Amino acid sequence: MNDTTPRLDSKLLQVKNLNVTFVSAGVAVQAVSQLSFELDAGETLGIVGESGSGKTAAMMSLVKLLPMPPARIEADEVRFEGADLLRLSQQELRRIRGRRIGIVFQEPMTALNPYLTVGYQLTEGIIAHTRCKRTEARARAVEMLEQVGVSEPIRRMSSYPHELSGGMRQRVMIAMALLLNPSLLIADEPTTALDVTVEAQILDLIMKLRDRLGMAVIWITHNLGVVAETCTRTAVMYAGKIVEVAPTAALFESPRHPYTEALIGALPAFHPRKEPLRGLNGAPPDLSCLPSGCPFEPRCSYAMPDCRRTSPELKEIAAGRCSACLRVQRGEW
Amino acid sequence: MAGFFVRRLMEFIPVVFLVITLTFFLVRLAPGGPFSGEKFVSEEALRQIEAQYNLDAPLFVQYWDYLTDVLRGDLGPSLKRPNRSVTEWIKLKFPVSLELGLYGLFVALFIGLPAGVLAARYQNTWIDRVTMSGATAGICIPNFVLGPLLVLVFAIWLGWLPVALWEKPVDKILPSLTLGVVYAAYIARLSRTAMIEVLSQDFIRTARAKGLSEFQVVFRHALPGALQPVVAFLGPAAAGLLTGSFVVENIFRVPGLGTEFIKAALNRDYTMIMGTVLVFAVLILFFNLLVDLIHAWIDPRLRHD
Amino acid sequence: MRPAIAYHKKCRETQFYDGNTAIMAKMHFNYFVFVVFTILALSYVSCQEADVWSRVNPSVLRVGNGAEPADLDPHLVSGVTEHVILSTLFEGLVNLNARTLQPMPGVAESWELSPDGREYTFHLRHSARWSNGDPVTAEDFAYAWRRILTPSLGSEYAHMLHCIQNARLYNEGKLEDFSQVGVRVLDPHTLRVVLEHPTPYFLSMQIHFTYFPVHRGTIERFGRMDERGTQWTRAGNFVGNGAFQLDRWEPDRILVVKRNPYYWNASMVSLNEIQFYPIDNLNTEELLFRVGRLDLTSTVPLNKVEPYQRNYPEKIHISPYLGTYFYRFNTKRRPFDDVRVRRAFSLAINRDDLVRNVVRAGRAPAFSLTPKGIENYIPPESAPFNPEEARRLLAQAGYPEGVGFPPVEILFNTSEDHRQVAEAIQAMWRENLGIRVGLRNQDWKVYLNSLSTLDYDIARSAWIGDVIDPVNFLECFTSGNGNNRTGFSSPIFDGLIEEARSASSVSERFERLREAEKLLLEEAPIAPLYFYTRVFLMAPNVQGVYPNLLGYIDFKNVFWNVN
Amino acid sequence: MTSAHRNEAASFTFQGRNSIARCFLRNRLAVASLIVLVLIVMSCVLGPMFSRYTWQDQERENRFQPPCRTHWFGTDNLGRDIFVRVLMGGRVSLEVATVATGVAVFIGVLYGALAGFWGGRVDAVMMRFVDIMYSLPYAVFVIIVVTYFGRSLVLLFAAIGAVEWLTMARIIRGQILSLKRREFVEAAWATGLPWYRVLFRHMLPNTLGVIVVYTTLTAPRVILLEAFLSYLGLGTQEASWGTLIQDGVAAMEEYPWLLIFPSAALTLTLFALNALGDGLRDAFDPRNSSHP
Repeated sequence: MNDTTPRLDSKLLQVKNLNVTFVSAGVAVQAVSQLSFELDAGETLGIVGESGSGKTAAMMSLVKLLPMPPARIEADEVRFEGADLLRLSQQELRRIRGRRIGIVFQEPMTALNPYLTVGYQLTEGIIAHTRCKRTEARARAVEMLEQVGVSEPIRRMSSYPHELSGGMRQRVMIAMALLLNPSLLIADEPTTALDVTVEAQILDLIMKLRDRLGMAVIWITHNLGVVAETCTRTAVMYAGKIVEVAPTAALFESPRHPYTEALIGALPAFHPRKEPLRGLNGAPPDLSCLPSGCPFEPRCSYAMPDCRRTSPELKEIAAGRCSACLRVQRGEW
Repeated sequence: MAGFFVRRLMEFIPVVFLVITLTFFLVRLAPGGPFSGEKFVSEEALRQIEAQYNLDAPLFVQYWDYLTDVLRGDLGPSLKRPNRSVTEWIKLKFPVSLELGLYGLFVALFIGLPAGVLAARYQNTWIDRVTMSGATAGICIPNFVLGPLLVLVFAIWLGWLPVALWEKPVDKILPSLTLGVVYAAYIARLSRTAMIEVLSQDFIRTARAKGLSEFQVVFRHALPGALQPVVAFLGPAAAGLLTGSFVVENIFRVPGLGTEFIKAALNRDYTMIMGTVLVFAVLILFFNLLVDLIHAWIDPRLRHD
Repeated sequence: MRPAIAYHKKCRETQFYDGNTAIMAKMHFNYFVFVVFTILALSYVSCQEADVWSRVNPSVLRVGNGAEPADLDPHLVSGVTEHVILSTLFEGLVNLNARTLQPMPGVAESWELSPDGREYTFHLRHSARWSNGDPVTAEDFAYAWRRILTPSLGSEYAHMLHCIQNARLYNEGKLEDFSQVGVRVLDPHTLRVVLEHPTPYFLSMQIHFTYFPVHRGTIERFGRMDERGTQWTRAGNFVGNGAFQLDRWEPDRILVVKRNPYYWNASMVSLNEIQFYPIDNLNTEELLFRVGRLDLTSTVPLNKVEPYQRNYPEKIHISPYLGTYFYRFNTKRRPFDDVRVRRAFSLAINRDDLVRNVVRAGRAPAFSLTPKGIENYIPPESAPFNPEEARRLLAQAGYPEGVGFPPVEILFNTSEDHRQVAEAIQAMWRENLGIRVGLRNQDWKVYLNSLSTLDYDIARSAWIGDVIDPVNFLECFTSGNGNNRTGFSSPIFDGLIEEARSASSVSERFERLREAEKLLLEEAPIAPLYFYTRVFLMAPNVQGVYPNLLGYIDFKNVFWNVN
Repeated sequence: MTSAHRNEAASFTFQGRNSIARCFLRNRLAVASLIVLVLIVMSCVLGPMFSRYTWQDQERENRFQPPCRTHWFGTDNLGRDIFVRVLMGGRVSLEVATVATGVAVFIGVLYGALAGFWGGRVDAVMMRFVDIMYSLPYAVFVIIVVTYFGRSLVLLFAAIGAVEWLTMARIIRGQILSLKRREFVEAAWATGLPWYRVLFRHMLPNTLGVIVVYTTLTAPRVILLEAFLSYLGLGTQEASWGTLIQDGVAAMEEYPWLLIFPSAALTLTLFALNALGDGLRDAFDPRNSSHP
């Protein structure tokens, strides 16, 4: 998409009213509803939420990486670098995937193809997008492996994924996502499968690369701690919706949604030692039969009668801050 | 690797030995001898013939003699077609069966695999349904019906292909199709199931995220995984294919080993039965080994050395 | 549905796609396209003429010949397929006229028969040559006959020569000295044969492969005289004295014989080459004929007979054949140890119905064991279909209306044709006798085993005559004969056969045989069902193939009528 | 061919019966197949009783009748009613399918279960025996059994079944091997149950899915094997679908109904059996019953 030079005033990514529905055996499940957000070039956006809150589905739907059917993706607009992603042909979309948007997946064990060598998996993307020669692609891949801190990169090129450790595999994944200098990296819980020391190294690595390459990052995680360390802005998702968006520091300082507050409250590091840890009551709602009101209402300790009736929209409540809580929107919080 | 290969080859020996032993005594159990016929053969003549073929010796002596002969590479003369030794017959017939089997295998793979992949890729669409109905039909139609039907349509009505015989390249199309279609049907079903399984795995999403073409995703990333059950199936199937199919050989008059085997069994041609069974057993074992090797070749996680 | 048989193929242009590798290189995701192209690349389409025989090579005859020949050693084979091929490769002392089956000079120019009918003197022609140029001598015949009679060779068909004096003793190992057997070489071109009894059919037996000469040098080059399965019968090694010589033998593919330049009458042979295609599958053979790949078939599938008769009567040929299809009764086992039961069962078979509706193909109902058409022999006829009489006999035997009849089964070797006959007869017995018989099919070898051990009640059988003479059929049922297989034993019958053997005149001989056959039909250890026919397809312009009882084709007189 | 479904079937576990039933009933094709099968069985068993012809009745003057009002499927060369013969042939073929498959399943399950359960050297020896049987061409075996027991239909089927059990044994062995390490099996051991109870009460029921599915896939194979034996002349003398089809092939140009109707019956049955097997497999497959 070299021909579409981004307009100066435009954002890198604009998502308006994204809906993702899974239809199977006649039952429709709304995994993501009315999702809207924007992302500047070079910015790091954290997307937080419990498992099943629709984080991954939302981000994968941007580049249509969900199986369709059963998934159905609709949106008013998903504008990335001037192109509306959902209206692109498969061919055009393919040229964006991997080239303008890199993705790092959660499970490095299963996200790498066990039948192919690391070298092959690294170079095939380059060859597919740039038509460069195999030797050039190899050189580029080796260089990238070096950058992500893989020791003996040339030898690793001919290894198979099962011969590598978890951390090493995730480094390979990252190298794979960054090979073609994408302007956006979607990191889907890249460290959940790793142990703590490796996690720190990987976090550090992505941050460094982000700074060096100047790309934007969408960081999907259920771990608020990770968000706090890495993201400039954070969106909190619940039941397929964004319930709060705020600069990370502000979010932690003064959450403007009961769910955010509850999440932070459950986090040891952000919690005063004296009080006992508060877990969240109840379980995430069943997406196939959501209540008509606020989806968080049944678990909310601030719930009021109106919450049962009206489903609150995400509204700007202060500069750069949005919340989808009736109480907050009415200024009662 | 070489060590593994040799070790596996060594394992052949006891199995082959047992197969020989079992077959040797089993075929002698069946009533009727090789030389009985519609018209009576005098006792005297019968005795003389049996003497010529060492059939008058006690059974265990015959067994021992046979074993030592086999070790020396001599499978004996055919009793019913005395003009050639069993070894010669096998040398004459096996290449034909091998050729037919390979074409059948080719048909099976080049129809079955794409059909299965296509059905999996377009799961639950009309493509899937049509392909899978075809596959089920392929499994349901016995080849002694399919063969004559193909002949009727392509050789008689349309006049495109020869009716039978095994000489020119065109002659080989219909027999290969008849032989391969059933296997194609099985492969289509197997590869579809396996492909659906593989396509749902994470690394396929990774491949798509890289912006690879659908062709690369399906054939480079998904196919190796989907091939595993197909390979497991093809092992014994290939052994069966390559040793010839009586029905196909009979319908199209292909001079292969399958006919030789069935006729030998029906005619009590003891030496010929033993010879063909030996070929079959070795081939089965060989293909089991080959399957293991192919598995390891496809899936690096299975490589030991 | 298309018309029943579409005989004419459409003419297509010959096309050849030679883009296989190019297509391979550029693989599309659409694999279907790829598969279709690959198949097309392999399947260039051949040209077929409207009249499939119009462009045939008039010097070549392509013959469908049933099973693959087991061997080409005339002393070791036993089948019809081998007989057909061997009769082109060898020539006996005497030939038969294919139209009349009368003896004609073969290797022997002339012969004399002694007044007592026991001594033949053959005068061999000096021009007779082996296919390697060696002269054919009386010694060659003596050698061949000695070989087939040698006990250690174990020839399954040696009994054909037992009519020669002392041949049987020699063959059974009871006589060591071959010079006592009635074969005398008087000089290289004169052979005298002394027979045990007068044997009127001795001359016609000379077209049987057991009487053919063999080339001593060739046989002994590849093994001992009494060794089975040596390589002398391979193409390249083979030496014969027939009108044709073995050119190519690719088992289960083709066997080609070519004109033998050394044949004494080579100039009269029209065909340069005969290709024998072994095809066991009848339907395949018919299809190959239909598309013009064969000029002559060994037989015709039953279902195709009527369509051919209707649409292409010039291509189908049906002629009587020296064979009888009959049922045996086990006379050693209840209830068929009772002659009344046997006769009742035989009387309850409607043979006309059977022939018209079940076995078809021009076959004639059989009321005797020996087929009609043997010259000067009119077989006696058993009683025709008579269900009342059958029921009466059955009641006499103690089974009125079939009551109390023990369960019995019809045994047959597994084959569609035999099953249908058995089913039809099963129905007739049910309708006419009120008896339900079972059916039991067995694998061929097991069936033979059951026959010879008398482990059956009723068994399907057939006898194909080796020579045109009733004795060949009747002697099977003498006591203790290996072909008897019914347990039937009658001293009177044995005596009649013996008398016939030593009878001084043909008419007396046939009289005894008639008496014997009459007795056999009265005693009914067998129930004849129908006489075989030979049915085959032949290209309309092939000439020189005549219907005869032996199904004998004299290939040296076969030719294409080209216009 | 037998190992075809080994891998397809490899990943079942036993779940609640209700969810299996529900999942199965959702599969319209499978349910339709079940209904078709029941109808076929019913008409084969009951149909001949209501027909005015028996399968042996011959109207020899009425041979080769095309399908008409009196003879729905036409008549054959002896003037027998094809409709009744197809139904009777169905009896034989279905009998083959039931008996032979039953034998195959019984031997296979028992053998595979014991081999997998005992493991180690016993397993190695037992499986090596299966290897040997695999390399023994079944034709030899069947021919010998048929020549010996050819008279008895049931024994013939048993012989076919005895050849077909090998794959079943392999599959079940694999299942039992993987079940051995599961917690609930260890729990069963911990309660001090004797080995046979652990095996037959706790482990085998968990392979039920595989058994059911593989059974529906073996049945068609067995029917075709019987047809093949008939083709060789080793089959039954009674009219099975195999023998009817064989007769039909020889007459397909002149009297196509002789081929079409028995073939249709066989194909329909096998189609239904296959679809039923697929449906059952999906129903027993845990991945299919959960939502995406």
